[in-house]
Order: sequence, then structure tokens, then C-alpha cells
Amino acid sequence: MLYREAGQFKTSYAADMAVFPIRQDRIALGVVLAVAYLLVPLLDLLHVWPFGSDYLLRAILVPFLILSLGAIGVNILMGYCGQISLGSGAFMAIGAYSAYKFGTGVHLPLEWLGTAISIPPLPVLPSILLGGLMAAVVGILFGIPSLRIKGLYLAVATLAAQFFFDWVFIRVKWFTNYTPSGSVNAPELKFFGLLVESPIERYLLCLVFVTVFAVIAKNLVRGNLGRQWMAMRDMDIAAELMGIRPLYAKLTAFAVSSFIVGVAGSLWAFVYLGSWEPLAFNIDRSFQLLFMVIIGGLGSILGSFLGAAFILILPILLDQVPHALGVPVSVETVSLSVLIITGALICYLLIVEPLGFARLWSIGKEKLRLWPYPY
Amino acid sequence: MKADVEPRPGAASLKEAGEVLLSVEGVSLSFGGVRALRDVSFDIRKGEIRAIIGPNGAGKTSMLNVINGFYHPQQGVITFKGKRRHDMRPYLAASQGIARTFQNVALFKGMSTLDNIMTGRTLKMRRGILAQAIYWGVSQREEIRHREAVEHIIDFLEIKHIRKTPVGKLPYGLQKRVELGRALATEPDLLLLDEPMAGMNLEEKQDMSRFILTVNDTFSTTIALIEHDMGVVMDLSDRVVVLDYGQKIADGRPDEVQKDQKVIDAYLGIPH
Amino acid sequence: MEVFGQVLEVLIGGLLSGVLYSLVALGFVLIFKASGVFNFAQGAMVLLAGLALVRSLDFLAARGAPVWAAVILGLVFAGVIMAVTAWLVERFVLGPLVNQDGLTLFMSTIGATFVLEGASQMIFGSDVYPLRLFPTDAWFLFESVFPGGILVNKLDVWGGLIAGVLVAGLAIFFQSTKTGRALRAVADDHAAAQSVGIPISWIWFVVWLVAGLVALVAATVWGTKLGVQFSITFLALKALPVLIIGGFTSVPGAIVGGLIVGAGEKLAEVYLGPHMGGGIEYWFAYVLALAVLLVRPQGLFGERLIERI
Amino acid sequence: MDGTSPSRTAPAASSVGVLDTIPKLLLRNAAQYGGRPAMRHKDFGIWQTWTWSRLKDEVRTLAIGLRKLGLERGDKVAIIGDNRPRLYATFTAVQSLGAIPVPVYQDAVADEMAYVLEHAEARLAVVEDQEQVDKVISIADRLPRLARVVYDEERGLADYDHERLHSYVRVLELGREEMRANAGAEGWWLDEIGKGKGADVSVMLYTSGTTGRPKGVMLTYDNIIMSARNANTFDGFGPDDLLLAYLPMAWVGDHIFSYGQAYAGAMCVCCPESPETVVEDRREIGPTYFFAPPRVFENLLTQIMVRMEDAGSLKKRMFHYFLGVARRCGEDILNGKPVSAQDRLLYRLGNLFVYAPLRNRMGFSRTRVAYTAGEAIGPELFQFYRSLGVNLKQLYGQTEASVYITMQPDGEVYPDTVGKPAPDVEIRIADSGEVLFKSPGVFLKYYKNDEATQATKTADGWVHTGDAGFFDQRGHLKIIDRAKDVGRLNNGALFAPKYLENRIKFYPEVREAVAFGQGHDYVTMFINIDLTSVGNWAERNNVSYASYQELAAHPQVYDIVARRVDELNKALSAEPQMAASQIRRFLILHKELDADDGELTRTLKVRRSFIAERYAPLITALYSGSETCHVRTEVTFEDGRKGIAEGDVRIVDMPTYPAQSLEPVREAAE
Repeated sequence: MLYREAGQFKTSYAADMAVFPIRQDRIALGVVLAVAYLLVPLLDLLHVWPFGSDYLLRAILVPFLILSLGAIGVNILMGYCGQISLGSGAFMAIGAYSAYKFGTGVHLPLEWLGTAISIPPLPVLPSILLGGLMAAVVGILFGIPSLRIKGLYLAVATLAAQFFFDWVFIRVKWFTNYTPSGSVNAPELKFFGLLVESPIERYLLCLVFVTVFAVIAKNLVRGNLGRQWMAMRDMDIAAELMGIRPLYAKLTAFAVSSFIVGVAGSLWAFVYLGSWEPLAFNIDRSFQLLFMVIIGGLGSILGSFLGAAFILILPILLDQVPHALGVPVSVETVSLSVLIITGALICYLLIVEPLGFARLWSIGKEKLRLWPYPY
Repeated sequence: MKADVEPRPGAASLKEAGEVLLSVEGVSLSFGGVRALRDVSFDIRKGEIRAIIGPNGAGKTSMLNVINGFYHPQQGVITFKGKRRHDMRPYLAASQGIARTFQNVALFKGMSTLDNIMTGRTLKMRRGILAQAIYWGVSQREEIRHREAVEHIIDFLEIKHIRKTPVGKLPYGLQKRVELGRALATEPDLLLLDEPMAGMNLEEKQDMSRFILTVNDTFSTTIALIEHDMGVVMDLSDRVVVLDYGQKIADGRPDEVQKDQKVIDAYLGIPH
Repeated sequence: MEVFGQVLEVLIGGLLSGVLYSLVALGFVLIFKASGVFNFAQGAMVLLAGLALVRSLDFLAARGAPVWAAVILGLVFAGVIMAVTAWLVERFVLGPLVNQDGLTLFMSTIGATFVLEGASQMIFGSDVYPLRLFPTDAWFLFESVFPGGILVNKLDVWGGLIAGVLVAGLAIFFQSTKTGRALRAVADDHAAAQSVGIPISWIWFVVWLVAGLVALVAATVWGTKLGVQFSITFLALKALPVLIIGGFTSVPGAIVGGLIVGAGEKLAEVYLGPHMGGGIEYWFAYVLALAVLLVRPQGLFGERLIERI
Repeated sequence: MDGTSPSRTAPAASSVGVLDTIPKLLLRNAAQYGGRPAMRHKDFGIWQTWTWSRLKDEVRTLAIGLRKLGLERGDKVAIIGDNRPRLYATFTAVQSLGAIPVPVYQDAVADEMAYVLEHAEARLAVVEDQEQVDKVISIADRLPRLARVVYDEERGLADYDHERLHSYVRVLELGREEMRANAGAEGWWLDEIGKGKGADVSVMLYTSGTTGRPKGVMLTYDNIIMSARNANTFDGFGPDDLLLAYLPMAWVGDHIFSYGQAYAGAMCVCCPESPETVVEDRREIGPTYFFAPPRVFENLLTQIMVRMEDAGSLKKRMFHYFLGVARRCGEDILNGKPVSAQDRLLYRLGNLFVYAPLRNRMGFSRTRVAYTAGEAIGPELFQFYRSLGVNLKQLYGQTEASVYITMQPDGEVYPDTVGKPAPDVEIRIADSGEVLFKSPGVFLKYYKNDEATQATKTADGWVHTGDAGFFDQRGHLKIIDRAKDVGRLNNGALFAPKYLENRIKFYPEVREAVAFGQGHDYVTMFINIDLTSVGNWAERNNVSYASYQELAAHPQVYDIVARRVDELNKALSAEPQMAASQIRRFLILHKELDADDGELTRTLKVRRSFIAERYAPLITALYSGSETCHVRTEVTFEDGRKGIAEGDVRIVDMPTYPAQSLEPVREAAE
């Protein structure tokens, strides 16, 4: 209905292969970005509702952005390459703790070599990226089994990662710089000399990260590598007979996915939590990301955002709405009903629309494009 | 457009001259107790269309799987382009120039016709992961270059109208065509076609025959195909090898094979 | 001698607790064998069964019912609950997903897990409820042989016995009952099973019911061990490596796997733990499983599959 | 995407003197609009674009290449294939050498093609692909003059004998080699162009004549360029306009629109990927100028309706509601007539929800002008598109006129006329009622067929269209029938049966009609009611009936039809030429006219003479003044059995109206 595609013809492959080939979509995207980058800060500056308090920024937008980033990472592995992962929490943790170590300075005594690796504290940005890198390395390590084992068996391998690293960060004090409590504090967030403190600054920081990585992810999945991943997902044998190297395809998927998840992890720790314990990245986190991807839509960058939004908003709604209606609901009931609803929704989506919200979205879009025709 | 599937006079004899591209010597393959292939030997010459026929369960598909390294025979030697080939992962076979279509279509269901065929270019794409992450610049140029190549295949196979349709939505005949396109995209020296015309109507078969012949003519691609439709086999192929119960029972020109008593028996299911 | 005794003690303890893992793992195997579904919800089912049992016991006890009656009624009640659950799951989750690929089914059971966890606690409450069906004190064996003897938990022994009975029962059920054989048929190929006229929905119901009952049994033992509480669901996660090692489709595999895991992690905890900051039983089983996978992708007892195209 | 600038100026019409040939126009466009798109072709998935300068280079190289193949001034070159830039370029290349392109219908069977190529004495054939090559080769022995064949699509032609066969690309290479070898080549080419004059023959178009062999219509550059210029100024076409070239290149329409007008106005011509993808491609391009015969618009409409059938009930209701709004005020808004504020608002809404999306789906979002011609287009069909905001207009033309004879100016669009005389066109109505015209577009002559030329073209340059028509008082031409079918009443007034029949058939209640009057004093009519629509009416008004015959004889049905006939008479009385043709008496036939009974042709045209003699008694009754007439006819049923339909048929007298205005028609022509 809103689409006017007549006359939007492509005279070059570049234009034909663009991410948003339709003008109306480009406009929509522009609007979204404008809101995110300009309107939100402006409203916050003016303390206009809903920015009267920084609740919206602190408790919703920032975690939303970071988890969306995480979901994008998981989606690359699960949605595009078809390798199930139940250990994403661990990879967030790896990102977080590596970033923490790099941020606070690494000192690794190697007595038996009579030497020691020690790196001075790095600035935040490199630490975060290095955090991602470490996650990527470990990701590749735990991806290796995927060359021999498939499906459920692989899921178990990723679980192994989850439990192993839960344990590592609890028990290996070196990672927490031997803090007695085991909880650690993020270094102060300095980027190129300017300090990121207030919620809005944190929000913008996350926004930048998410934008950059979303673009990178999109570029990868629409290119040669993305096609290799999807080929492995859809028909791995045929893919290999086309000359796609499973080793390369799968491990790159693990690496990229873990990298993004790792960065998300370090953001979660540094920007959202500020100070945290290993519990912040336990298996529940893994499932949270998993659900975001399933509900949002396997194999869709957009879906990652939708899923993150849903999983994040649901409990808040279940908590707020009854209050608004004057029906007092215990915290426990809320958390339990969240469990039930998410679980039920998963089953429902798997049955009626395995590709989640993203698919529903694109169906709606198709309808608008075909309007007034039904098909 | 009418498909010309008349056997081209002299073409076959002319190809006898072509040197051996791939030879299979004494190949035996078995799964647990089941013996899929027993001591099979034959060769495929450059530029010819070689048909592999035989009753169901004769081991035809297993033979193709052996040729492109998906199965590893317990005994036997495979020589490709004059080099003796050791057991290898299938993707290596592909990188050496062996492409393949499948008995029951094995397309990437989640992707469009265009993307499916683009995957065939993987081996030819060099850009590293970083370049691809940035996309604009070298990577985009590479994508465009290969898109052009693929568009020529799409044009050749007359599937312009379904360029951007998800292959899952396509009718069977078109899926087969897309699969052929995907194989062609790898610019193979040896093209293995596993029942390229199974389940097609007459018109589709004629089109497919036309494509196969044109591929063979214009790109002088060597083709080995499994096919049940005898008419098609006789029209298309220069030489035919016949398998039965995993054994080679005949090998030669279509007309010769057609007369061979063993072959007739095999097809009539006469025990031996 | 001293050391040997210690080892023996640890080993026995490990093996017995391993049996308890097997109890949970059995539920997985049953459902996987019969429906090709990897039932992540098994742990949640143990929780549900446990809660149903313990709450009804408390209820009846409060009404001054005699213990034996309370126990029987409680078990019956819990059994009914499991039956209802089985029906619901089949009707609303698996039924519509028949013939889907394993991963989808797996994820659907994850969904089911959350629903069950939420619902069960919402209905029966979410505290820790102690359960006292079996003695929890310990024997000291071979005190003559080893100084201090070898400590063996009676509960673990009970668990072992029950597990034994259960396995025997299941073996009979699978081999020599019509439904049992039908179950195996379904596992091989849904479509085929349907075509030969086996009512798949019924089969699945039965399987989930059986698995539910197994869960109930497991709940009685584990409930006594830990008290019935949410954390019991993590048993599911404990059972995973057991399955990997034993293979998804083999009942004996589940037992053996359980033993290996149980013994392995106890030994590791006792003899490696101290050097590694302890608590390694938390992940040991998994790493063990992973190691097994790398050697035998189909697990120790799983059948090898030939890929075709 | 397409580098258009806001400027919308047709190239100055003053330079006719110098720009008197197409090749010269090409040079002008290359110089003036060099960077702008001249042609687009959906090929390999994207719209490959040729700028004017690119096109010029192509044409030059090709021309020089063709010269190397021995193409001489005055030679005829057959061009066969679907619309594609390379073939259009061939036209210009050929013309630049002073040779004459002869486009041939690509779907013509070998035999027809043989006739044309033989008659035109083509020395060279430039064809699209293997299919056409095969055709030409199959008839080669009948074409001694045909020296060489050039093909565009190489596929499948690899192992053909290339002695007299050349690929288009090869010809280009020849051209390039020559230009490398000989620096003067380009200059020579420009000189060749310089030699061309407006009076030269630019193209020969073979009219697929309904009777007899096709005739080769020779059009000069002046013919084409002047008609094109006039048409462009008439609708203000210029360099910013796009049009989709999808109709046969051998058809004069395409030659004028996609070639003449495109060159004259430096418009961009877009060629579809393949005949199957025209609709899709049209949507992508969104042409600003679109031509199609009525049936295309009819199919489009049916498609829309069929698709909307499957829409949800709510959407359907909205859709039909807004179509209603459009029917009420759409056209007035398009014609800039005053419309109530409320309707304007509703139309805005409708535009948002229905019209604009529909235009978008059909690819008309950017269409400023759409033309239809060829046959009469139903008024409701015509008005449907106009009410949606598509500026659909009618024109009346012929190959012999370089298309344009009459056109509908914006704001003066009436479904029942074909418009006013096109710029510089004079029209005369012969006493016979035949339409004659005189214009700069008038063809030179038929190739090698002087007698036909004389028959069609008078010494003083008037051309017989073969159509009968007249001007209504708005000065708009109405085409009523083929001239040969038009007769006279005894009082000498014009009698055009088909015109009357078509008019009455526009009413849904009337299925078929046969008008009589030739050699009588007044006009009478047989009428077949439309069983479905009248049947619906009967159900709504619970009128019970057992058979067509019974329903047809029903007095209320007679009343309805009488009312329609009366409306028609009123309308006719307003048309000076037709006032005399008001229907004095009519009857409703007791049976449906049926092809099985030989009353209709298989293409469902009425077989007048056959009916006249079969129902002679009825006709006598119509002119005898009797009130009823008994009739008995043999009928053939579906299953082939024969039966008898018998009954009394009532005859109704109709009042007629005095002709309203009688100003002489001639003036309207000026």
C-alpha cells in the first residue's frame, strides 16, 4: 500500500544487490536511525516523557541494544549456519572477563618457563575488541567438534563450554584478579579521552556498537561467506560437493558468532552491569539469547532485534500492566508467568511460524507491497 | 523452441580420439555387508557424454559418489586428469573440477535461485572475511563480477523469471534446472548428472536435453550422466556403461549396448 | 590398603549416584527411542512429579491420613498428573510437529520445559519441600577390612535397586509387549509408522506417560536426596552427558553411561579437584562426554549411520 | 537511478530544416543529450543502459561494419526479432547508409516471411536468434537476392555454416577493424548521413492486410519525423519520458512511438527482458508514456477483478466502495472539472488506499499519457482506467498516415469518439461516409503496387481510410464501421448497422443485436437479451420463467429493452449523422442467435445476410406494421440434436426524436 515500486528499476548490480533495494525501505531505515541517534538524545536532554527518569534508558534501551547484539551473534551461528548453541552465555562471559583482564592489565606468571606474560592495562575500546577476539578463539576451539558431530550432540558440546567456563570464572581467581567476593568492577569507560557515564552516553555507546556490528553481520550474511553458511545449514552434503569447505564455513561461523557475542558480553559487563559476578553469564543467559533468536527469527538480523525486544519487554509488561490496572501481582507470579508465556510462545511459533517474528514481519511487508491484491 | 536431440553424426567417433579424463579401475565398495560396487572399471574421455545406466540398485549413484569422493572405495584406483587420486574430501574433488547434480534435488531450500547458483562460484571467490565484512570496495566488486557470470548461466538456462524466487517454491522441473545451473557455475571439467530428467514431462526433458548438449558443445564440458529414459540416453550419450548388481555388464556405443543380450536380460530382470 | 579402601568408597559412592543419573537419563532414552524427540523437559517432569507427590503427601498427612495410604494416594495422584502432562504435551506440542526435524522438536521441548517449570511451581508452590520416602542414613561396610569401613548411603542403594527394577521392567515392556514393539517401529520412521496404521498420537502419549512415571520414580529418590525444589530440574542437564556417552537409543547405555559419569566425576573431584580449585564435577561429565564424542560421534552404544544422497 | 533532470523540454521544433533524417536526429541527440539514457534493456537481470552517445557509437560502428558486408545505398534490410536495442540500432545504422530497413513480424510463419522478404528484395537480414535464422535459412532458396544474414543471439548457432551468416558482434568487429585501419571511416559515415534528405524513404512497413497479400507502405523521413514531432508537442513528450517498447517492431505504432518519437523527442526507450516478463518489466520501469490495444487493458482489468475476488471481505468492500467513488468523480477530477469538496476528500482517500496502489501494481504510477487504438474500447473499461487517474486516451491512425489521424486532447476525452484531427491533419468525410485524410504523415506509395497506391491515395493527396465515420458537434470524429459495410436508408441517410448494434450492446441487458435498414425507410432491430443479467433481474423481481423464450417474451422484459432502445434513440437524435438511424421498431428474438445454427460466425460475429433470409418473415413483419408475428425455427441443441423453436414474437414501435442540431459537419474538420 505504502510501496510505490513502479519506476524503481536497477541499472547496476550494485544497486540490485543493495541491502534495501526498495526506496520506501531506505526511507524507513533513515527514520529509525534518526529517532535512535537524534530524537532519543534530544528528548532525554529535554527530560520529556518517557525520559523524565533514566529508567527507560538504563533498564530497557541499553540492555535491549546489548542483547540484540548478542542475539545477532547467536543468529549467525544458529540461524545462518544451522549449528545449535546452548553455550552463548559462556562466550559472553569470556568476552567480559577477557575485556576485564585486558582493561586491568594482564599478568600471567609462567614459573616453569621462568618468565611471565604481562600486558599493561589497555584502554576500554581495545579491551572490548580483544574480549571479542578471545571469545572467537574459544569459539573456534569448541566449534571443532561440529565437524564430526551434528545437531543435538553439538548442542551438548556447547553446553560443555557453558558449564566449563561457569566453573572457570568462579574457581580460577586469576580471572577475577583474586577479589575475595569474586565480583569485579569494570574500569571506567574512557573512549578517546571522553568519559562515558550518564545513561544517555552509555546508550549512545551501545547504539554505535550495535550499528557497526549489525552492518558487518549483514554484509557477511549477504556475501560469499553467508551463502556458504546457509548452504551448510540447508544441505551440508551438497554444499561440500559444490566445493564449500565445511571446516572453513563452520569455524568462520563459530568465530564471527562468538566474536560478536563476546563483544556483547563485555558491553553487558562494562556498560550495563558495571560490576558483576560469573552468575551474570550462566546458562539462563544462554537460553535467553536462544529464545530471542527463535522468537525473533532464525536467519534474520532484524529478527534478532525483534526477539531481544520481546524477551526484554515481556516481563516488564507482565509486571507493569497489572499494577496499572490496580491488580497487585507477586514478583514470583510474574517471573513464573514469564516462564510459561515464553515457553508456550516458543512452541507456538515452532508450530505455526518456525521463522519467528521476522517472518511475520516480512509477510506483512509483502502484503503491503502487493496491496490491494491479496497475493 | 524445439529441442534437437538427434544424435550428431560423427560427433561420437570424433570424440573417441579425446584422451581419458577420468578412469576407474577395479573399484569395489561395500557398506557393512552390502556390496554396492564390485570391481568396476571404465573410463570417461575428454569432451564426451558418458551415460551410466542399469536397473534400480545397480550401484549407479554409488559410482558417482565414489567419483566425486563422497564414498571411499575399499579397493580400486581412480585416475583423474592423469593423476592417481587418493581418498579425498568431496570439496577437493569439486576444486579439481568435478561438479554434480543429485537424484532427488539437493538445493539450498532457504535461498533464492540466484543465491543457489552463486554458491557454485564459492571456489572462485578469493576475498577474505575482513574484506567481506566491509563489503564495499573489493568484496562488492568481486560479488558483481561473479553475479555477471551467474546471470549468463541464468540466461542460458532460461530461468530469468525465477531469479529471485526461493527455490523451495519452484516446481520440480525448474528445481532440476537450477541445480544444473549451480553445477555449471563451478565451471567444471567433469559434470556428473544423476538422473537429470527424472520426473519431468516430455517438454521439460527436451529442454534439459538441449541444455546438456549445448553445455557439452559450447563449453566442451565432459559429462557423465545416469538416466533411466533409454530414449534420452541413446540420443545424448556418446558411450554407455551398464551396471547391474554393482558389476559392469556392458560398455560401448549406445547402439551396441542396446543390442547386448546381458543388458536386455538385466533390464528384463532375468537372474544370472 | 587405606588408599584402596578410600578409592573403593569413592568408586562405590560414584557408581551408586551414577545410577541415580541413569534414572533420569532413562526417561530421555525412552522418549528418544520411541519418538526421536530429545526431551529436554525430562528434568522439569521430575520436578513436576516430585512437587505433585510431595504436596499431596503433605496435604494428606495434614489431614492425618496413615502414611501408607498417603504414599499410595500421593503416587497415584502424581501418576495422574504425569498422565495429564503427557496428554497435553502430545496434543499441543508434538502432535502438530510430527515429521519435523530433530532440532525443531528439541527446541519445542525446551519451550515445554519452561511451561512445565512455570506451571508446576505456580500450582504447587516454589519452596523446598523435604521428602522422606527412603532412609537417608548410611551403612559402614567392611569395617573389619578397612579402618573406618566404607560409607555407603542407603538411599543410593535404594536408588540402585529401583533403577534395576525399572530397567528390567522397561526391557520386558519393550521386548515383549505389543505397544513396546510399536514404540520401536515409530522411532525408526514416523511416516512409515503412520502408514502401517500405528496410531502415532497414542504411541507418543504412552511414551510420555512412561517417561513421566520414570520421572516420578526419579523424583522419589532425588526428592529424598535433595528435597523437592526447582534446582532438581538441573538433573536434566546432568543426564545429558550420560546420554552422550551411553548413546541416545540404548537403555543399557543409559545405565552404563550413568555409572561411568557417576564414578568418573567422583574420582575426578576427589583426586583432581584439589589441584584445580575443586568443584570440577560441575563440568567434568561434559568434558568427558565431549571427549567420547570426538572419538565416537554416535556415542558408545549408538548405531553408526551411513549418509546417503 | 535514471539520470533525469527536471527539465521537460522537447527539442526545438525549429530545426526541421537540418534535422530531416533519423540519423541526423541521432547525431543531434548524441551531441545535446549525450549523457542521458537513450535505450534500456532488461538483460542479465538489470536494466542495461545505452546513453545517446553510446548509441551513436554503436550505430556508427555497426554501419561501417555493414558497409564492409557490402550494404549499398538503397538496399533493403529485413529486421526480424523482439524489441531490443541492437535491432533498433540496426534501423539507424541501415538508414545512415541510405539503405532502407524493412521490419518483419517476428512471429510470421516462414511462408509469410518469404513473401515479404522476396517482395521487398531484401539483400540483408538482421535477425534476433537461432529461431529466426532457421526460418530465414528454410526459405533462403526463394530469396536469390538475400546475400547475408546477421544474428544477435549467438546461442546454438556455433556450428552453423558461417559463409553467409554473421554474428552481430562480428559485424561490430568488422566496423572497428575498419575504423582502426582507416582514420577517415567516421568522416565517411558522417558524409553518408549528410547525403540523406527528408524526402528519402526511411522505412518500409508491410501492413498485414486482412485480405490479399500484405502491402509495403513506404514512409519518408518527413512523414515520420513530422508526425513524431507533432505527436510529441501534442502531449508534451521530451527527454524525461520513458516508454516501453514491447509491440512488434514491424507495426507502424512501434516504429513511430519507440523509434520516430523517441528520436525526435530524445525519449528513453526500454526493452523488456522477454515477452513473458513484459508486465513485470513495465512495473519496474514505470513508463511515462504507454500504448496498448484495448484487449491489453481488458485483460489487466479482469486480472485485477479476479485477484480481488480472493481478497478478504473487508478489503473487498473497501475496494469496491472506492471504485464507486472513482466512478462518480474520478474522471471529472482528471478532466479538471469542479467536484464537491467531500468527493475530493473521498477520492484522496481512495487514491491512498486503492487507486495509487493499483496504478503502482500495473506500472502506471508515472504514466502521464496512455493511448489505446485499433478497435472500439468499451466505455466502462475506458472510464475505469481514467477514473483511477490513468490518463488513457484514444487515437485513430493507420500505417498510411504514419499513425496519427485523430487524437484526444487532454480535457476533451470522450469514450465514444476517437478525438479531434491530429496536428496538421485535414479530414474530409466523403459522401459515402468514408473518412479521408491529408497530412504530413501521408505515405509515399505502396512498394511495387501502383494500382493499390492510386486506389488509396487521390491525386491531390487525400487518402482513403476505408472507415466510415462522422464528426459529432464537439468536432470529434466517430468511426462507425468499415466503409463497405455502411449503407443508406431510402431517404439517403447514412445507415451503419454495426455502429447501432455496438451502441445497444453496451447495455448489459442486450446480448446480441441485428439492425436492418438498408433499402428501407427506417431502421429496425432484432434483439437478444442477455440471459445472465436479465435473469438476475428476474430473480430479484421474482419473475419466474422456464426458458429463454419465455423470459424474452415477458412484457416487463420488453419494457426494459424498450427503455434502453429509447435511451439510444435519444442519444442518436443528438448525432446529426445518426439521427435518421433511430430505431423505429424492434423485436426480441424468441431464441438466442447461435453459431451452431449458423447465425453467428465461430468468432461470434453476426452473419447478417444469413439471418436476414432465415428470419425473412420477421423482417417483413417489422416493416409491415403488424404487432406480432408467428415464427418457427429449427434449433440445434448442445448435444447436436435438432429441435423446433416456435412462438409469437411481439414487435414494439418506438417513438423517435427530431435531430437536435444540424450544423454542417465539414466545419468541424477545420
